[in-house]
Amino acid sequence: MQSPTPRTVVDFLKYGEDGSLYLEGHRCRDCGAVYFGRRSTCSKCFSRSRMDAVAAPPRGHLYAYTIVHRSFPGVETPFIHAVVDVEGGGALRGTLLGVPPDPDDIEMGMPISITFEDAGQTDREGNRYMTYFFRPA
Amino acid sequence: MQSPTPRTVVDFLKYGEDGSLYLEGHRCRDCGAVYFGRRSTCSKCFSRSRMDAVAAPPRGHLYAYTIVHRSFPGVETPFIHAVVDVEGGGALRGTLLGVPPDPDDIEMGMPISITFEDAGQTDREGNRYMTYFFRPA
Amino acid sequence: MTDVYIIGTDMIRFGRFPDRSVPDIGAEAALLALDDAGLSIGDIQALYCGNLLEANAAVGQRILHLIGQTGIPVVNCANACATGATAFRLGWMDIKSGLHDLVLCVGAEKMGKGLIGSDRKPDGISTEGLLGSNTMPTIFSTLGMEHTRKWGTTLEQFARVSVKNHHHSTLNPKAMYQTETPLEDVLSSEMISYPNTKLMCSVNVDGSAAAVLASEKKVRELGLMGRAVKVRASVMTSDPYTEHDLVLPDFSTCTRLAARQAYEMAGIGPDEVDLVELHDCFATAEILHYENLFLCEEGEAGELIDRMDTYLGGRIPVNVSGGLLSKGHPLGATGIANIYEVTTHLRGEAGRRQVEGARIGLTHVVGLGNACAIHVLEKTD
Amino acid sequence: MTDVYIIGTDMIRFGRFPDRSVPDIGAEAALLALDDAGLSIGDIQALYCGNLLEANAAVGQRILHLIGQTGIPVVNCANACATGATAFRLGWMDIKSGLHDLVLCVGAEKMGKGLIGSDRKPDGISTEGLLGSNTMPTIFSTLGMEHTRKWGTTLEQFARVSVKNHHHSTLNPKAMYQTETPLEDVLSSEMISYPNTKLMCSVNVDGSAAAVLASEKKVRELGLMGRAVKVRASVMTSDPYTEHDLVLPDFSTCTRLAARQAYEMAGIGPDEVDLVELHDCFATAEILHYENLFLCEEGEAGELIDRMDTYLGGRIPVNVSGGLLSKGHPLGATGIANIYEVTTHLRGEAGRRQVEGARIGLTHVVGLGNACAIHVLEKTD
Ligand SMILES: [Zn+2]
Ligand SMILES: [Zn+2]
Repeated sequence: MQSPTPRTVVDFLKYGEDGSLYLEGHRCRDCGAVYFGRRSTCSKCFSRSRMDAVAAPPRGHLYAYTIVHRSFPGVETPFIHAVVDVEGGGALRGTLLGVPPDPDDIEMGMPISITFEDAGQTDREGNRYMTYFFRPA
Repeated sequence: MQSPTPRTVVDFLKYGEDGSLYLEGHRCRDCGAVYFGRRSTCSKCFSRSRMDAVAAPPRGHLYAYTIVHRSFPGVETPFIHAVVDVEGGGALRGTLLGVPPDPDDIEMGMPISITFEDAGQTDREGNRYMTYFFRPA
Repeated sequence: MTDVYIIGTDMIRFGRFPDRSVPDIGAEAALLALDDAGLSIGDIQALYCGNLLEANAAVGQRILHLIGQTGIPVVNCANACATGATAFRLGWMDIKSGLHDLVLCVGAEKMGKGLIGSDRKPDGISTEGLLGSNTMPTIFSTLGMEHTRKWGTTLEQFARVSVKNHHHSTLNPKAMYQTETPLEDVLSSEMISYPNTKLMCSVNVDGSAAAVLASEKKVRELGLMGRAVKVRASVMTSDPYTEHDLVLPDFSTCTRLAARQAYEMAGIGPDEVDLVELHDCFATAEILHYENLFLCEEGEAGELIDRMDTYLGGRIPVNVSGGLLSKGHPLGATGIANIYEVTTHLRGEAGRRQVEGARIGLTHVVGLGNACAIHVLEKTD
Repeated sequence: MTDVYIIGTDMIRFGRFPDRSVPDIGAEAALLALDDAGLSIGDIQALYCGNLLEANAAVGQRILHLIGQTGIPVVNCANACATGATAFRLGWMDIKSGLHDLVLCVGAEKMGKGLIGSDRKPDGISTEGLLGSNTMPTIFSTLGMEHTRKWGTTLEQFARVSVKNHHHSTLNPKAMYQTETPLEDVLSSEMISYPNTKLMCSVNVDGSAAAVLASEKKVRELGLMGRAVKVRASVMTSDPYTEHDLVLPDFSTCTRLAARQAYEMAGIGPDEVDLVELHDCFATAEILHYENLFLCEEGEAGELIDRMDTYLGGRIPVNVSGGLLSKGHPLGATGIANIYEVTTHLRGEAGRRQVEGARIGLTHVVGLGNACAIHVLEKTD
């Protein structure tokens, strides 16, 4: 018996036809702005129903970050909260792995690879989830 | 070992010096309005710090009511929700007992006796509570 | 001060949208209202947003995140069942102040199912059933019985309000329910709180509505005066001190106060009003408000419904939209949805439920707290 | 349009009041502000109430239930950390519109302890730590690091903001904390989110503040012009589209937009401002807002604090009240409390922390969503 395909942690992390994961952006045909998440109207230029779904390349550059030492109860710290400019447009926030949680080891603008990994958690119904992480490229 | 004195369900239901319960009203020295519950300013005439605590007589007249058939889950219905004009001023809402929950049996303006009884519930810490009910006088 | 005009307004059909967010349905109504005015969000100078159940969650800004982030001032307001009307009035006040010429007002709400109200636990035990009841039907049923006490209003008279409003809703494609409910059906449905049966309680639904307001100068500049509707009066009140208000919320005194002020501000009498959308959160409430809005003499509300005077085609049609009882009552949207309804009639665009020759309409909402809002709207020529 | 004046204002000392309700502390501030103006609630024509965490619970009306039910219009508004300022601005707009001559604005909040933010669970699992963090410190710390990236701002520079504001608070009897915190203490306190340590995060407290606003005609009629403070500008903005705003809320662009509009409305330049109360929810935020409010050139905020220019006695004193970092940050009250602070200086009544000769002051708040509000106040003669 095969275990079912894991769900994804956000709706813009999707399975392609070949079963591999990708980040779905929406690019405005009029101004080029890229958004992650469902959307029909462009927040930048207000044009409507001119959004093209695009598969975003799983890479980018570190825009900014912080090292989180205090979080909600039960969450392991420290971890790196990062904002990444995705290649081709749009930005994501997420957790940066593979670097020590120390400002001396984190370089602004460093190339980032976006990886798709098991979230390591299940929901109440026992479903597994896939998520994305940032790692140094 | 004596069980502790039960708490009261609202702060204006108080124990007097002799240990018996009474309803504490606050009467405005300037306009005579009576309120149940702590208060330092008169909502009717705006005068401040001119509230005299008074023991309200435990009787009055039925001002209006409804028969509640649908309540929150777990609450026994039907019961009579009543608004009573307290003798000497002020009004209270509460549950009317001792009358069938039928409009034909409930007379607007009927004399009401306000009784102090065990609420029949305990809180999480096991404390008992005293409450007031309305009954036909 | 400039006059203020409605130049665009619309609402979504009320219903249940478990998969959509509040900003999402708010954004839909906003775009519909902008389309109705022929404008873009880029033209709008301020946003007033009404939502109750997510009142602390920046619903107005989240709507702009979906339809266009222009940096305009956003105010989120909440005022119980008068939430949407409060947003509308703030937009009106903004234009009156001369601050802006074009503002957008949006009301949106997603309701849970079931009874509204809370089971507060002072000092640790539940008081529901012990100190009377904390549900909303309880309040409005008790107020109905107060009316019965004073004027002998009957169960059947209260119930006829529901028959009428459900009948009206069959003519309104945007109503949640569109089904006739004869008197026997209303009376035989589950008793919730005497005298209100289930069919005499408003419907918890999700919904949104929006309106674009403009200064007179801007309306002329845009060439929209023909279809524009003038706001003749905007009035809000809270509950003045009355003897029972703190234990039995008094929606009548604040409504009467608001109505008097509204008629005065509009410079009209109640007899000049051609249609009314009033706050029929429960059938008993509509009866009270006939008198509170001076649509009839005190104590005559029962006869008014008996004579069918408040039906479409009657002397003073009330809630031809189907009202909260049948169109539905998404708290934050309701106040703007009833402005949409009256505007649609004043424009002569209400289709099968059109009040013929309507020139002046009145909207009324009142919420627990209390907050009452009345608007008088007038057709332009 | 009439000019608008503050004729009464006060706040309670911020602290923790577990046994008091939000309306209770709001009522206290309201009465204090009325006393300051020498007026009664019976004189007030409208109430604008700001509260975030009970935004759907009719806080404004519940305040009137405690101090006087006059039937006046009440608006409850919520706008994240700009909630109190939004209530104040609505009062200002009301008087500008000519609707009323005397209105009351109240902000009140009871905060929980601990981190503000939520652990949303899209699709059923917790994303905290998985998709970065959802806490408030995270946002403002990341924005601090963005500043570091652009301008090389150091941990010590951010920390010096806290040293200054805690120092100022020792002069303010209404501040929650009134304790000096030397740089070593700030740096060695628990790291919350780099570079913000615990002493660089604002204090969650309960609090309330209120202001009475009047039209020019009414101020003269009451003979209160001497101590009255004029509102020279009231501006609000939301977050315009910027590249990172939807993943890293951008409080700078909306603040700059509001600041430009406020200076223009007031007809002054930043160099004419004598004191500023700005939104130091975190130490990093104050650094950003020095530049956003044009108190210094872009990139020079670090030097500004190094030079102690924003200390009491410096070139442009900022947060002499102690700021959110030390006075405390009860969300709905904050925006009116900083108006109280500036008003007190313009009246020359600020005691030991008085900014000598202050004629013009600026208040700024900005909340997640986003909502930014700036007011420019001026001494009258
Ligand atoms: Zn675009
Ligand atoms: Zn009195």
